[in-house]
Amino acid sequence: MTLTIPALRARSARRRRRRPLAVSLAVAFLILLTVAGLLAPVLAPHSPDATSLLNSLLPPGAGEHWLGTDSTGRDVLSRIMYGARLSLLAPLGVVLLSGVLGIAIGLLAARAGGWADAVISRGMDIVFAFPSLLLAMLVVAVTGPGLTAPICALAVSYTPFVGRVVRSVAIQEGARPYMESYRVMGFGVLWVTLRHLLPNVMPVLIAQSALAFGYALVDLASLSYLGLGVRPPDADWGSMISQARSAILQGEPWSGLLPGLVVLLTVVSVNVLGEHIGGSIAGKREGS
Amino acid sequence: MKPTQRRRTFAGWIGRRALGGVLTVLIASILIYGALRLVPGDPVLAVTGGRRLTPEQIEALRHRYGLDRGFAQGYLAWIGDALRLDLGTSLNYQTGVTSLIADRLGVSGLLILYSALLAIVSGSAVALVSAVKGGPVNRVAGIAAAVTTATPTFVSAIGLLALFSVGLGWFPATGAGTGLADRLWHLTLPAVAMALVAFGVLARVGNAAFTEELRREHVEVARSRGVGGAAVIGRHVVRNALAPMLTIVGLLFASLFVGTAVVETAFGLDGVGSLLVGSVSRRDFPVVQGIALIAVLLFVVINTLVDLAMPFIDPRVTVGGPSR
Amino acid sequence: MNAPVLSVTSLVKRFGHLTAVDDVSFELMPGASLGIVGESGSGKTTTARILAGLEQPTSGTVTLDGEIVGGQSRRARLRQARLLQMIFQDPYGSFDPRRTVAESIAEPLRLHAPGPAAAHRARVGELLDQVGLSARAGESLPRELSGGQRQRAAIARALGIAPRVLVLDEAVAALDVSIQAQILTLLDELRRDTGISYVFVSHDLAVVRYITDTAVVMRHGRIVERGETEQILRSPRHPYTRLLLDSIPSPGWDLDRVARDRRALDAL
Amino acid sequence: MRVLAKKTPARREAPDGGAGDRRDALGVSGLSLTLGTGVPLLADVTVRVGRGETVGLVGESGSGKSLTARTALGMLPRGARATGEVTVADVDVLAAGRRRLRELRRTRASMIFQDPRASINPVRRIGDYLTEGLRARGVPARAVAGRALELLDQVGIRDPGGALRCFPHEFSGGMLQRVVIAGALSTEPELLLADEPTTALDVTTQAEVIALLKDMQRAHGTGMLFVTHDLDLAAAICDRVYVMYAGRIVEESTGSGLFGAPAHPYTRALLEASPSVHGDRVAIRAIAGRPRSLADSPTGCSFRDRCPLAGDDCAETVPAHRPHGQSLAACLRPGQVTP
Repeated sequence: MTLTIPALRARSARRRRRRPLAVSLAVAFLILLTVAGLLAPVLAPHSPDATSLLNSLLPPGAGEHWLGTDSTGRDVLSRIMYGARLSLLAPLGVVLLSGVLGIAIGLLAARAGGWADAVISRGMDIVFAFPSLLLAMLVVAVTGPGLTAPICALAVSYTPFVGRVVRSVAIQEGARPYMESYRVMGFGVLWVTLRHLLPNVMPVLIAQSALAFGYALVDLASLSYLGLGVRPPDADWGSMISQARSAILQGEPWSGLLPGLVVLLTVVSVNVLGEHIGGSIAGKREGS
Repeated sequence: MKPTQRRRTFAGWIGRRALGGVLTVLIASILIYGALRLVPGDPVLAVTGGRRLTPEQIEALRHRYGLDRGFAQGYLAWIGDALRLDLGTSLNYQTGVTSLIADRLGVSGLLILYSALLAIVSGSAVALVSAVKGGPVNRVAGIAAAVTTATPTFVSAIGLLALFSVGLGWFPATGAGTGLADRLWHLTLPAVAMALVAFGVLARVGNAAFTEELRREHVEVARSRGVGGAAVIGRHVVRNALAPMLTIVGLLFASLFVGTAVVETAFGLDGVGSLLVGSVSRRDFPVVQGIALIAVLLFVVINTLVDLAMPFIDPRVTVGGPSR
Repeated sequence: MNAPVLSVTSLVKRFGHLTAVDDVSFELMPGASLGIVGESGSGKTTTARILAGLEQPTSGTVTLDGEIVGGQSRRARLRQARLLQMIFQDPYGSFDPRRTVAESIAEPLRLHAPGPAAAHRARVGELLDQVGLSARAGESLPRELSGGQRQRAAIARALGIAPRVLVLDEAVAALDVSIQAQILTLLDELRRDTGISYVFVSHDLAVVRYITDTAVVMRHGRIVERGETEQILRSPRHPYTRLLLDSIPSPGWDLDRVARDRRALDAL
Repeated sequence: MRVLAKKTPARREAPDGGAGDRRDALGVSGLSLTLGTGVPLLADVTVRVGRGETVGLVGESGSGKSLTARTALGMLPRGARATGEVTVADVDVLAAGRRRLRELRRTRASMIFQDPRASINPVRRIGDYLTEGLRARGVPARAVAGRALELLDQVGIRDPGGALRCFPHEFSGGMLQRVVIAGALSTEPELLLADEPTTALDVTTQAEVIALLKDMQRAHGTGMLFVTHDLDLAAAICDRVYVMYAGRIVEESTGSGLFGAPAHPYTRALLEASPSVHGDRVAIRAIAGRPRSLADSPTGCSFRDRCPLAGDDCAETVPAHRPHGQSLAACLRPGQVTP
């Protein structure tokens, strides 16, 4: 039983403007990770590659290794900090590439309509039919392990994810009377698209990109976990977990669970942030 | 519109949808085949993957992949064989790809169905209860869904492994077991690990769909007519949210397919997923192509079926309208 | 000043096999106000959209200030915009949600009358004043204003271009009675002060009577009756106009008479 | 507010349509509604609908007219508190539990909403809509289909058999509203709450639907509360009319009296603001400001900030309803209104 009561709506709008705690925490965590990754050489307590068989598989909190060590005695905290570099940079590349492609394709499809739209949409359907990780694996099968090829593959794979949303929002937004009112006022299509349509599509795009970032991070970490991603001596969180496999079966799961937890928290944070951006757009759209 | 006329357009619509699906698979297959040709340099080097082969063997490979012919002829030969269920020969195992996959389909298929069932039942139940109850229940469910959606399958796999197999010893850590009961017991942890993401997505999307339907005026109207609570939920809320839910379920199969690769590797299961991972790292290209083709085919078939079911679920879906 | 500012000749618009507008012709003199009356599906809104250049007619012509409208060139587009502007039913939707009302009003000024920013700012102030909006309302986003204020803002934006003709498509239909009256009196004043012409599209005969001199009644895409508004309302000739008129509730409303009108129309 | 509630006896002298001693279809007295957050929605609303009577509830957006109608079925906004008294055919609505309310909605009172397209579940058939209501009322399963056919026939739908199998999107708005009316009257209720039932329809369709509604109401002796923003419509079809502004009733009058001698400045202002097709063409006079909700209206008389007659005394208390001519008006200067 919902009734639209102006006073109520105004209240909830006010509440929405205050940033929820979860969003603040998510932002703080992401900033922390970025700083840790950027300043890893300065901040990391140990060298990420210093092995010590005497100190292997230490649990968290043991002496000078705050988060313990892995099966070759390398410091887990330092490795997580160094791992943040590739783990965060690679999905960022995916998001930027797919964002640019997605905007171009989505806007083109929405504004062109007709057969161009049909062809583009069908193309996006086809790419969509490849699960992103499968496409990445297909590419790795051809090029061998490494990150460049999967990044490109994932960028292509996420283009429909962005492009479809851009297209539908652009069509939806394009059907709103204000687009027509600009045409009546004598403005050209390109001008209206770039100056009014794109800024109104942007928030949705950012929200969607945040989600894509999380998915790409998981996909790339999965690749590394499967031994198909980064090659030693490079390391990301996925490869750390991969190397902890035997330790887990021995009942010493920490060196695998901790980087796993970091992946999890990163993705949750990015999703929370994306959702918040998406939600505040929905709030702005609401209105009478 | 007369009924006969409607029936005719409906048949035409089914035809167009099915044709769209076939077209998607066809173009996807060209991409799968063409991936080999996209490599800079001699594609046969990608196929051999650094193995030492005699020039005769290389020539034989070249011939098998149609690399000695033009792209179109090569593709047609490959897809022609594939249509006859011949997906070529594995470089690594030296046996037919089709039989390699078929041998492992049982484990992977069961795993996918098992986890799909888990995800659909638990996801929709949580979605419905949280949407109807609202308040703290909704918030807790929302957090649970957010966390499970964000948990990479390999993280939940090692987490479950560490806790329930190694730690508590309730479930086996490796192997697929023999006999149905034993197999289900072996597959429970892998299925749960795979189902978590799908559960989260369904719980979220379902919650949004149910909440939206609960707000509809016709739900309020039904209540204003004194229709009982359970009947309102069943006939109006669940019934109307079926369409978006089904669409999501169809799309989730993509994540379940690739989930097998991760989970089978983590739990040491000998299925199609681990075959794929092994073949990618050994650059056993025929196997990779075969599995990719089957995955895409299954995904498109499932989602085309979902599409075709839509007009029966939501009569407003315009049968004559253009495809999405 | 006895040449029509707008004339429409044999306008036809087909969507597939549906004819939305069927052989519609009318003229509008400078400073005059013409009503287009009809129910949903009558083709009145499609006609308005053709006038504004949002739809291309299947056949027939629209002549603005002696020159036939057409062509997609920038010059043609700007000329049409300078002569004719449109007000939509939903004033909220007709503004870019991210821009303040003042920014939205200034935008067409920059396109049609390039000049220094200060001059535009001053003109926006004048326009806001002209439609009875405060400067504070000008600094608000569309969603922060009430329906009536948004419609005033939409009128201000259209007036900025100083068009000869204003097409109003159900412009007061979504407003409360007391607000509707405010907008109607505003429109009345504006026409008196500026000599602008209106094409007022509406389903509401009472509003049309108030705001227009002449009117056409449309049904199924065709004009079934035309003349002076007052004349049409006093002695309707077409059975459909009679039905429309008798369908309007009033004290002593005779529902049987409505049914009789309906039968007379069906018998046609 | 409690003091004002005592004024109810005075209402008896008001232009009631000769109610006699039969129980009323709807009795609302001294109803106040407040959200859990403290936002007031309705204050001291008193409305009566006799059996077989048509009563109008007129107001602009935010006046609380729909809210009042919904309260009669116990449909309060989430977390809202209601005080006062609401009785529908002897059932104390505010005190009734879930089962009693469901019972009331199934048998004694029905409601029709503004948009028929939103009222009927779009993925189920017309037949399902009708049978759902009939089954809820307890009509046996085998009798349901026949009764549904009968109902569709009564509301003037050609080929009722075919209509039962149709989906809502295959029907026009007017036809759908007929189906909704058939559904509402299938329970032979004592009270029909019609919330802007014709606002979404074309003028000519409105006339047809109103004619049907009046016919059905006459045939069943149903009392109707007709909620609308259209003064002319209310005056044309209602025996009595209540005018609402900012969550309060400001005037109660007979349908014809409303036009001839509006007692409250707001009613008069509304009349002067609406153009008319009948009579001579007269200028309209706009009311300054915008309609308010109860939460953001001024102290004392809610209308005083838009009222040309307002004086300092209007700010002191909410004016009590006092008789003036054929009306009861909540105004300190009703005498100065009538020309």
